[in-house]
Amino acid sequence: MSNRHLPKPRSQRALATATTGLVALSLAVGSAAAQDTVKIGAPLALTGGLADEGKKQALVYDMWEKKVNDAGGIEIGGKMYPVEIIEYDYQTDGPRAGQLAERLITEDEVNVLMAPFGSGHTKIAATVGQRYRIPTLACVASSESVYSQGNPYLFGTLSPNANMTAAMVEYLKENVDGLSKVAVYGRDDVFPKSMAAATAAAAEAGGLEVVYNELYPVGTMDHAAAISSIVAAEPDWVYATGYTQDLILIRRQLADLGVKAPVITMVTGPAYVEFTEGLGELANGVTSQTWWHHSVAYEGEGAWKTTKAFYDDFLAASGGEDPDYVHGSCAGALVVLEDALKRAGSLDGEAIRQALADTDITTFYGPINFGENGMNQARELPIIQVQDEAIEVLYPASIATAELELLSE
Amino acid sequence: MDFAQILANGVVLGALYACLAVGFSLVWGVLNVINMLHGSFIILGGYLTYFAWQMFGIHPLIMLPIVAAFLFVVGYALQAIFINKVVTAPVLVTLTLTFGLDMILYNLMTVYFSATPRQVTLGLGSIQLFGVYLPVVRLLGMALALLLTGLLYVTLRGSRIGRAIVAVRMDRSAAALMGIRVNRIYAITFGIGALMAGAAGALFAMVFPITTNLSGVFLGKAFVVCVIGGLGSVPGALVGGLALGIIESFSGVLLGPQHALTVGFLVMLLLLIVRPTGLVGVKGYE
Amino acid sequence: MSDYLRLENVSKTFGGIRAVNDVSFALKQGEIVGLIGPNGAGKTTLVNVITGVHPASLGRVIFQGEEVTRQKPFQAARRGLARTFQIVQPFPEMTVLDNVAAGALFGGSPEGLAEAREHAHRHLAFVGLDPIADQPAASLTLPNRKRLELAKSLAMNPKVLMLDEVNAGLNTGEIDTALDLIRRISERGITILLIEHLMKVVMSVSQRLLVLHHGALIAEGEPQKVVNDQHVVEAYLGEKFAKRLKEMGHA
Amino acid sequence: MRAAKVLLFVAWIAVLAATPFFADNNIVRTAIMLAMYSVLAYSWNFIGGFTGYPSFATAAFFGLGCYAGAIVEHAGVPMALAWIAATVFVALFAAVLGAIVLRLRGHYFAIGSIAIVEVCRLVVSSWSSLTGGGNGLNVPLLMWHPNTVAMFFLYVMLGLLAIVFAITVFVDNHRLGFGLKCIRQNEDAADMVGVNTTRYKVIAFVLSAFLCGTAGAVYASWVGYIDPTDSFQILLTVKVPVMTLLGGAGTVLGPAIGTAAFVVLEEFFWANFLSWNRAILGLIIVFLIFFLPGGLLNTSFRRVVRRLRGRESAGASA
Repeated sequence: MSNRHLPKPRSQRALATATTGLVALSLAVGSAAAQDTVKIGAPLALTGGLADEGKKQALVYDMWEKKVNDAGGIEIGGKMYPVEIIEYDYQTDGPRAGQLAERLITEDEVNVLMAPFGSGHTKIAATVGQRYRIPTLACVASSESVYSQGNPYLFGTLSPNANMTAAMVEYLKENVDGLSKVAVYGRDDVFPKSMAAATAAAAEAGGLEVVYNELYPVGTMDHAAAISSIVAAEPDWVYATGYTQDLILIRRQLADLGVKAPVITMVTGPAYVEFTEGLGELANGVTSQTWWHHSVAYEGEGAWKTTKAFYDDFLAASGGEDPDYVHGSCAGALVVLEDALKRAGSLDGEAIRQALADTDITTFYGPINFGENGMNQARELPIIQVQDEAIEVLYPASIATAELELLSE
Repeated sequence: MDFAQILANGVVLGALYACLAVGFSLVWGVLNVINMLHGSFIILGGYLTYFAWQMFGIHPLIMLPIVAAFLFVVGYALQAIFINKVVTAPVLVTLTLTFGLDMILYNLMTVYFSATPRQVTLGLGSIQLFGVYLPVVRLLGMALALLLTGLLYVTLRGSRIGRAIVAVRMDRSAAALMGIRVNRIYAITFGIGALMAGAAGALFAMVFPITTNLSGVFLGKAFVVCVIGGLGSVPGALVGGLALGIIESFSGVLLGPQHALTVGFLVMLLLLIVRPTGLVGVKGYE
Repeated sequence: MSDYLRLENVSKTFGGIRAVNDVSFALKQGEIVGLIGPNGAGKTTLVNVITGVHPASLGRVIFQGEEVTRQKPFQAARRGLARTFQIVQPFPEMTVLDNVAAGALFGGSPEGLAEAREHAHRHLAFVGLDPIADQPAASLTLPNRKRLELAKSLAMNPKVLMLDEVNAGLNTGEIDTALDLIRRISERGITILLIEHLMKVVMSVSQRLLVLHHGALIAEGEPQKVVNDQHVVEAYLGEKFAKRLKEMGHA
Repeated sequence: MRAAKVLLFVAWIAVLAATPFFADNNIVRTAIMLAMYSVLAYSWNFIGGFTGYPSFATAAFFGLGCYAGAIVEHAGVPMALAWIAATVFVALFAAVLGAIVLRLRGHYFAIGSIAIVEVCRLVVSSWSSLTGGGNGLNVPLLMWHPNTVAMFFLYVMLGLLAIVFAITVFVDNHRLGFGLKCIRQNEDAADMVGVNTTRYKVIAFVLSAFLCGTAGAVYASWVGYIDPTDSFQILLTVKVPVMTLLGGAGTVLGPAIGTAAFVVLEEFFWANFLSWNRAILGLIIVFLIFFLPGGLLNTSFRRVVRRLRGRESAGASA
């Protein structure tokens, strides 16, 4: 059952008492009842720029909630607790995300927050959580700058970008003869920017020459100038990061302006089905990295014991669409929470935080072990490629479904 | 870096900018209204073109006149019903009103079309001329943009309605005395502005991924193009569009893409202060 | 008596058009001088040059021995160079009283708002508008707007008052009232430059006339002399008609 | 009349200030946002209301305040000093900029002021070494008890609101306000009666800016994280004038009433019409322009206020 709460009574009263301000508003705040459910707060971008991503989160949240409650709930300190995920739409608006985090904690009295989609919005929500000593689980923030603020209440299931990029550089060096020059081009926004920086650093560390390394600001409509510069630099590998709409355009303009690089990597591009749909044949050959792919096979704790179990459930819930890493990571985060609650044995924020910090388990999503800064330390993240308009896994070898195909004339 | 390639990039992009801005410029020049809806009109045109292509396989070039006609009706109606009531009010009022209307249109589009980027993929590739790459879709877009802009110019110059629009633009009260029904001309002008936006949207669906999030970007470009080129005149939009395309192209290569947008806006601010009539503008609007 | 306000070889060009061409003249303290000329002769432009709205392209404007060619309009106002507009320029949403108070507060000697309103009442009484002091300015009839404009200028404690077509659009009775007001203002020692295109109106009050045609000063002197000047007649009636008139006069 | 307005305003501040004692922190947060928006609306009122210049630069001042405060605080300067530094910086910025852009009028000024927001956003986001660029910037967090933090920031914002209100009352009854009203109604005529229009406009522009800067810096300290997109929002820059217009531009109580009405409406629609809230805000704007062109203060609300006041103090005269 979906549980998208609409705080009607409070707000209607607010309207009725516009002139006397907030007096009556406060009367609506009920006193805390003795708690017999685990409450999880989730500000989601259900409208606005990140709506598509927000809806993905909502989908797996609902799946998990149903799955756990059908099994009778979670056993905490010898008692079975049903779970309730309380979701609000923050409209892809930073200040709203903060406001909602505060409302979830103070009015809905949630025990844990699930961070919203964007890295920036994750920071805002986690900051509120930290004030109230409520743990925040982030399933779609991978930039280390989000975790570098010494917030002991923030945990993330994605592993640091650097883990990804170093593996990518190694893989390409092994599989592409004569790889020497790389061009890096990224959107000036938290996640793409840190991926671009990490890739440039990893490439240099790996002995590659970075021949182009630039960012484009939010609001860029066209990439011809940058791509002409990239063409002139004659790279063997073009690495671009940004939102799907940017990457579709960049891929197209790379082709239009005659880029000859044998490898084009786009992050997160191919990890989303919209990318391949938007580009058609042009998507073929584009490589990417992702934190999770449904062809991995892990066994572990929680609502879904195996990747297969999650995948099957997901297909049923989504009407046949494949899950991407957002789905995997967010479901994985809830599975970790499930485990941590059992170990914490209480609903106290501090106890849950400690249990999360001590986590060292394997889930359907993969191994999870939060490091010093709260980020998952997993390695061996999948490298994928679009072949024949479908996603193939190239790495790690244990789950590879295809060999790297080079883009060449 | 190849100078010819940078220039070609700028000119092709500039023609698209001109097409994007010309309707906005016309409305501003004739009605003295800053139409905040313009960006969303373009997006609407783009979406309609995309869905016609995706669902019924209708070619964007066939959709273009249909979308343009549809948006003319939308624009005409919005002007006749809403904007006309405050058309003589200060800019704060008209701007805020069109912003409010834009919020409604934007919301409708996000609900019915979602924020997923959509693009018509024709896969035409590019041609190479003296070592300069020219994407065919963009060349087509540029040709159409110039054609549309030219058509508008000819219409304004040659037709009865066009002459009436120009008369209203020059002197509203004199035009009224001459028996021109000013309100009708306003609605037609606003309709033509929307029509040009719709046509630009149909073009853009072939060139750019269309998403509602881009409406603000398109609107911003229209501002800059109008101020650089000069208001209310078709040649102004053309010059402004080409100038912006070339400025962005060169600054993107020389200063890096991070600063290309900033340079465009700075040129605009500078021109606002030094020469508010724009590069080819005429005096007369405040 | 020395020159109070003096223009030396003043020219003003807009684009390629010379609206005022090499004009020199002087006003003495307390006199009433008429500035006449056909429509488009450059009369209003000249006032704009003096008050700093469109500073002179060439030449100098000297007021009380100080060069003020480049002054801003508000500085002109504070120096005592006040003007009324051909097309009246009230603050439409303010009351009649506050319109005049604005003149007193900013153009006159610095004082508080309350004091400015007191002064305003005095000036309104002088022009006969005090009974409607609390009405919004937008609601006034044309003659009353002209009077308001006058009261506003007076509130600025002007030394030189430039009245740009204060009589335009008024009927004969209203013109007489206006001319009476102008004489009374002059009696306070305020220099008045009366801009008109109807010669008849200025003849009765002006001590001297200046005639502007196509931006140039074509005649200056006693009213009676000036109106019989060949150039002036030509300027007003056109060369042919003037010639015929002259022949008729000789006949 | 004036005393009654001040009394009403003081009562409103008192209601907001009392929220921590009877409401939870979510309500207090709304009260903080309300106070903050009121500061922005009162600030805008100087240039947009009194002077009649259609400024859409509020988001630039707010965003620069956010960044100036955050950068200075980041450098180890105590919070309160960082706020003052941000205020001074934004005031100077507005003074320099005002001298240039206030030469424009009408549509050109409107477009110019929007461009300022966009240029600020782009410069801040590309100057990564100083601002963190798209990564945003973290501000040292006050780790007091959440209730204390909420109360603290509420009182700071209310303090700013009291300051901006005091300036508004002063300006309204002073030659400055009188001159600004003259400029709004007829700038050429104002010039002719001796108003130094350039200076007055720049003063109004600075007044419309500097407390936005302070509010931005306080906001940054409060939320602990800022980024270019949220700090320089075009939506914010339009919302603030709409709030003021809703209450009544150029009036002393208008901004407070408009902001309160807007925030309550926004919260209500946002909570009840999940995916349609933007359209509904659009409808509010359309409604406002057609049915309340003078704002709440100049329509039925005036009667309500008069009635309320009559009951409270029978002696007060209108």
